[in-house]
Amino acid sequence: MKKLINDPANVVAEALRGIAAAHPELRVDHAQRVVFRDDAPVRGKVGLVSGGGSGHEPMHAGFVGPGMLDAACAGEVFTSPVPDQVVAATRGVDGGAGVLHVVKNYTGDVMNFEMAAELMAAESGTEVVAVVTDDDVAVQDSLYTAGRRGVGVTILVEKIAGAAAEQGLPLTGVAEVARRVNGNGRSMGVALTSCTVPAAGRPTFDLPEDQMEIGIGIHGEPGRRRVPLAPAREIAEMLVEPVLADLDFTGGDGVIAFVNGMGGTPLLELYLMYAEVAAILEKAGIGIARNLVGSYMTSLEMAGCSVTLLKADDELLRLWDAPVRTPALRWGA
Amino acid sequence: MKKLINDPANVVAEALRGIAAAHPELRVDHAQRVVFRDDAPVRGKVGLVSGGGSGHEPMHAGFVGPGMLDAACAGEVFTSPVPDQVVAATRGVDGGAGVLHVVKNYTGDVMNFEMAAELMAAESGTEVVAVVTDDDVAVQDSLYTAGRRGVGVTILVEKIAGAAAEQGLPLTGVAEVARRVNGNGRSMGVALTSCTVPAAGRPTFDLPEDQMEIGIGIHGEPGRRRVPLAPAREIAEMLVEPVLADLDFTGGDGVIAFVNGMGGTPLLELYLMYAEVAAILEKAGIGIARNLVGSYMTSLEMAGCSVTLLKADDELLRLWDAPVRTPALRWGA
Amino acid sequence: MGRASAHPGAALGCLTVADTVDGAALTAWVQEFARLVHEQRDALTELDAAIGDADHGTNLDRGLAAAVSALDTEAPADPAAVLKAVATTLIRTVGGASGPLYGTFFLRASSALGEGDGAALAVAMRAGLEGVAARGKAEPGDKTMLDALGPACDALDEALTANRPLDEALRAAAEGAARGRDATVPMVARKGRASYLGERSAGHQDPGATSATMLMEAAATALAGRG
Amino acid sequence: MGRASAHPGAALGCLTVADTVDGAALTAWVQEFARLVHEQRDALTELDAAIGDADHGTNLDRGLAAAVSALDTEAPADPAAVLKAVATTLIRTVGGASGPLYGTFFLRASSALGEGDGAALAVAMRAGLEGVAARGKAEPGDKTMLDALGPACDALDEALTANRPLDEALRAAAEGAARGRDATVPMVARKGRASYLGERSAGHQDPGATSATMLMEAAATALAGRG
Ligand SMILES: Nc1ncnc2c1ncn2[C@@H]1O[C@H](COP(=O)(O)OP(=O)(O)O)[C@@H](O)[C@H]1O
Ligand SMILES: Nc1ncnc2c1ncn2[C@@H]1O[C@H](COP(=O)(O)OP(=O)(O)O)[C@@H](O)[C@H]1O
Ligand SMILES: [Mg+2]
Ligand SMILES: [Mg+2]
Ligand SMILES: [Mg+2]
Ligand SMILES: [Mg+2]
Repeated sequence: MKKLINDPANVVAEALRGIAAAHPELRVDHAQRVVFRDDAPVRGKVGLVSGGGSGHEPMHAGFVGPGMLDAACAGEVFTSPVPDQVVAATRGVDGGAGVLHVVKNYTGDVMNFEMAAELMAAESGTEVVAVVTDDDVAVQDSLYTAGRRGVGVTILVEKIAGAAAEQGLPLTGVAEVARRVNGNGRSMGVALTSCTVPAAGRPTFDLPEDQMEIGIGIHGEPGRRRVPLAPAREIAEMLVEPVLADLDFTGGDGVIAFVNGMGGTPLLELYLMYAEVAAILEKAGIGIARNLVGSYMTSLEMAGCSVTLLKADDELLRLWDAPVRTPALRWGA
Repeated sequence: MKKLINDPANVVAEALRGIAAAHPELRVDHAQRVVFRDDAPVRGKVGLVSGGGSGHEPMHAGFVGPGMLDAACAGEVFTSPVPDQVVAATRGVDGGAGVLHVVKNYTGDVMNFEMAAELMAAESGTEVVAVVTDDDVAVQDSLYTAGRRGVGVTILVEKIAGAAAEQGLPLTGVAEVARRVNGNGRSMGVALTSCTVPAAGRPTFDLPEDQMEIGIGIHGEPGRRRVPLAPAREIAEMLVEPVLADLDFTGGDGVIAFVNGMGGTPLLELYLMYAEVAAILEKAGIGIARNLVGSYMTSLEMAGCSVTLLKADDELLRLWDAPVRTPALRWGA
Repeated sequence: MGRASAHPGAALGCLTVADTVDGAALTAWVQEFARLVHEQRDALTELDAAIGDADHGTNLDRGLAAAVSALDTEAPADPAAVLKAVATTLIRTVGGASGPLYGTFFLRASSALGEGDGAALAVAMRAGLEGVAARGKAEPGDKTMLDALGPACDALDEALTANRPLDEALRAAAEGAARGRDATVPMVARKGRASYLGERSAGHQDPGATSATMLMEAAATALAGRG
Repeated sequence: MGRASAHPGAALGCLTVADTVDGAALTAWVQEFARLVHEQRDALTELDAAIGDADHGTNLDRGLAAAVSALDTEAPADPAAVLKAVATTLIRTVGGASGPLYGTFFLRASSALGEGDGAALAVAMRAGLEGVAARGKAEPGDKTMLDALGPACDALDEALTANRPLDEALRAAAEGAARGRDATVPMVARKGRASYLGERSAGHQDPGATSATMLMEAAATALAGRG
């Protein structure tokens, strides 16, 4: 295992020290491992809390700031945060207008956020609404399963709902926007290599030099199927095709197209992939209204990428364009 | 070789298509492989041109935009651009106030930019000044050698000189600022893994699981020495110590501390490294005035990082803080 | 599902266990569970690597170490308080799926724990199992820890109903857990992270069912040893 | 350093080469150089991987393929025009260190090329060598292509001064290049990318000296074959 770390057990705590040192505009509660925007709670504004396992940086701490999240809880690597963290975050961002939890649909995340909400309900008057993201078309959805994973769309939810909150929408409105983004977004990912969980010390899976995993999530879990390595053009097809098959993306005001790197893939390749994705969408008659290309939701050093498409409307685009000022996404401010 | 590419020979051209598609605020000359800000040339403003081999993304194309570069030339992977590209870029950004070339000190880069300047001098009235960055303390400098490599400080030069140009400084002033940044900046890097040049098809060097290369550049070239893998704390020492030994960083208005990822290292680890670097600087009595943490000057998928320190003064900090609006660095705009 | 109250106490003819399932015994149980998980941490993580995210051993080990040290510090005498302290610590320190699930197991077990005898223990374990099922919304056959906990509780109840001594009953429970754990191998996961693999999840043993079997093994070792 | 004019022409007794070094011959030279580099592309890149950035073979191959195709299209009859077209194409397509260096080599050679005989070729090569030295500011012993080009030009001049036929002279030049190339192995690089390695650059053959030896080999094959 080759990593810039000290003790595998301290990776998260030590990285949080770095985040605190690098970003004076954030406040880090090291005991609870929660990253707050430093003016939280913002009076009268709906608070946005997200969080999840670490190892996906910049998600979520990198999205804390005006126009996006008010707080992010950092769990252990690939392990959802515990309820105490979520409670601390929720309390810390409660400006009197309620708090939205943005939760990725994983059993652990959902249960820990749920338990936190139960604790909050028992002890305080803070109104909490959770929106669970589940955009990964690689996973077959059914009543009897854990359902689809929350992946790329989560960042779009955080940005867009964050803008809605910043603009003063009430909790129901912010939650509605968040659900709309989730409902109109779909994703699919591919891994060329595994990642190595620091505490595990070796790659989560072995992938021969000529193979890749299609339909992966963001925790180094294997994908739906293993197929021979293919040119970028074909990989783009393998990712976009099931996304388009799952939702009709035509007829809106264009899509937000998000090509996300898994951590170990150079930006050079992500741009190349974006060109392929854009070509496929053009052929399909789907206009790209906005785009995002970069490693925003990673899986440690995994090589690979995911494609997220969000069917946008005027309001969502306006909220997407609204100012945001976070370590990882920043414009208009 | 596991990459999201089609034909290794077309990687750069195809990535540029993606850059063009993703960034409507940039204009890409695909024939010459030059990325321009779309309002170039800006009348009366000194034009800033940089460029180099590809494989270092976001450098340089990701730094094109108001407040930073006017154009970037993309060479083949790890191969400096050819003079024609530099000429095309220089012509395209000449707003009448002259053009600054920001050139990293590599034999190929220096010669190709030089030949371009000679061609420009022969054929047009454009005043061209070149500033060559050479901040890598891993390389022993001497009159008889190629000298030090230009690495991390290049990005600080581009940002700060870019701001100076945006604010209307004349060519001599912009060049002076650029030289000041280079003169006050030092860097040192480490690789945990090699990278694979697409056309070469396999890792440039083999590095056993328990070894790392200290004193690497950004082209997959081996470093000064191979040492056993060490904890982040010790690696930070190995990087910062020679930087501090090379220049007195005390007594200014603090430093700009830049922890750069080489492409395959997760942000989690970069923040952890930043915490270590900050701790060392604190112990050394050196204040950090600003910082930058992320993968900005990469070496394809190489795992590792570099540390750059810039001894700043009030003016440099003011220029650092000035608005910038590029794909990879953006604030105040 | 037979409530433990169906058999009013340990049978005559064997040692009475009425006073064995006290706070110290439960503490010993948790210590033994922690020991087993610590010993098998990497194996658990490796099972999780195959069909999950390679953290099950690490997470549980961290949480159980914290639980053991909390019990060291607080040393509650009351058996229910022991289980509650364990629950709270696990919920606070594990995270992921297994944190809330094991946390809920111990929390519900704590609430349901009556008199400190074998029957009370069976009631508590059944309550824990039901808590896990409610929290995780999983059903038998979904390839989760439930598939070990269910057969374990059934075997325990059955043995106690048949008036077998707690030693034997807990051994039967551990064996039931192990059978259930082994039965997860061919299953296609419908819950938890392994469900994302679809058919590919078959052929692998569920990590949670494996750690749950350790929980039952620990009970057999630590509690029955006192019987 | 003896200027080629020191020996006024090819000797009697062997075939005169006065009309051999024409545009077609120089085109054949470049084609043969391109062929050798293409064939050895991966080997050149591998040498560059050891002490550089793993692109020397790729870059040169790309540039020489472009040069060959430019010569196909333009087919300049004038020998100097051939060299100039090659120079321009290499400068336009290679990049890195070797683009300007080989470009300068051919550019200077083109300017210096006089009458199309062996002596003129030697003058041109010497001019190319000096152009490379001026452009790269390297000196003999710096572990660069100069270390192959220098001995090659020296051997060529010497052979021609001794009135040996062009065939033999070019063979001697190629051998000189090869000796120079081999001599780069123990050198510690002072110029180019390999210089960053310091002492670690010793023990590796310089890629540029290797390709420069192919340049001279190509001359021996393509030009002397016509002698
Ligand atoms: N819905 C569920 N109900 C019961 N058990 C579950 C459920 N989801 C997951 N599990 C159990 O949790 C185990 C995984 O635990 P762990 O690896 O710690 O959590 P995570 O999946 O969050 O990384 C699985 O092997 C499974 O036995
Ligand atoms: N200053 C120089 N003078 C002469 N030759 C040089 C100089 N610098 C480098 N070279 C030659 O160039 C070769 C490397 O070429 P290449 O790999 O194409 O360029 P780059 O180093 O830019 O990747 C070296 O092996 C060396 O022979
Ligand atoms: Mg997990
Ligand atoms: Mg190169
Ligand atoms: Mg797990
Ligand atoms: Mg090279």
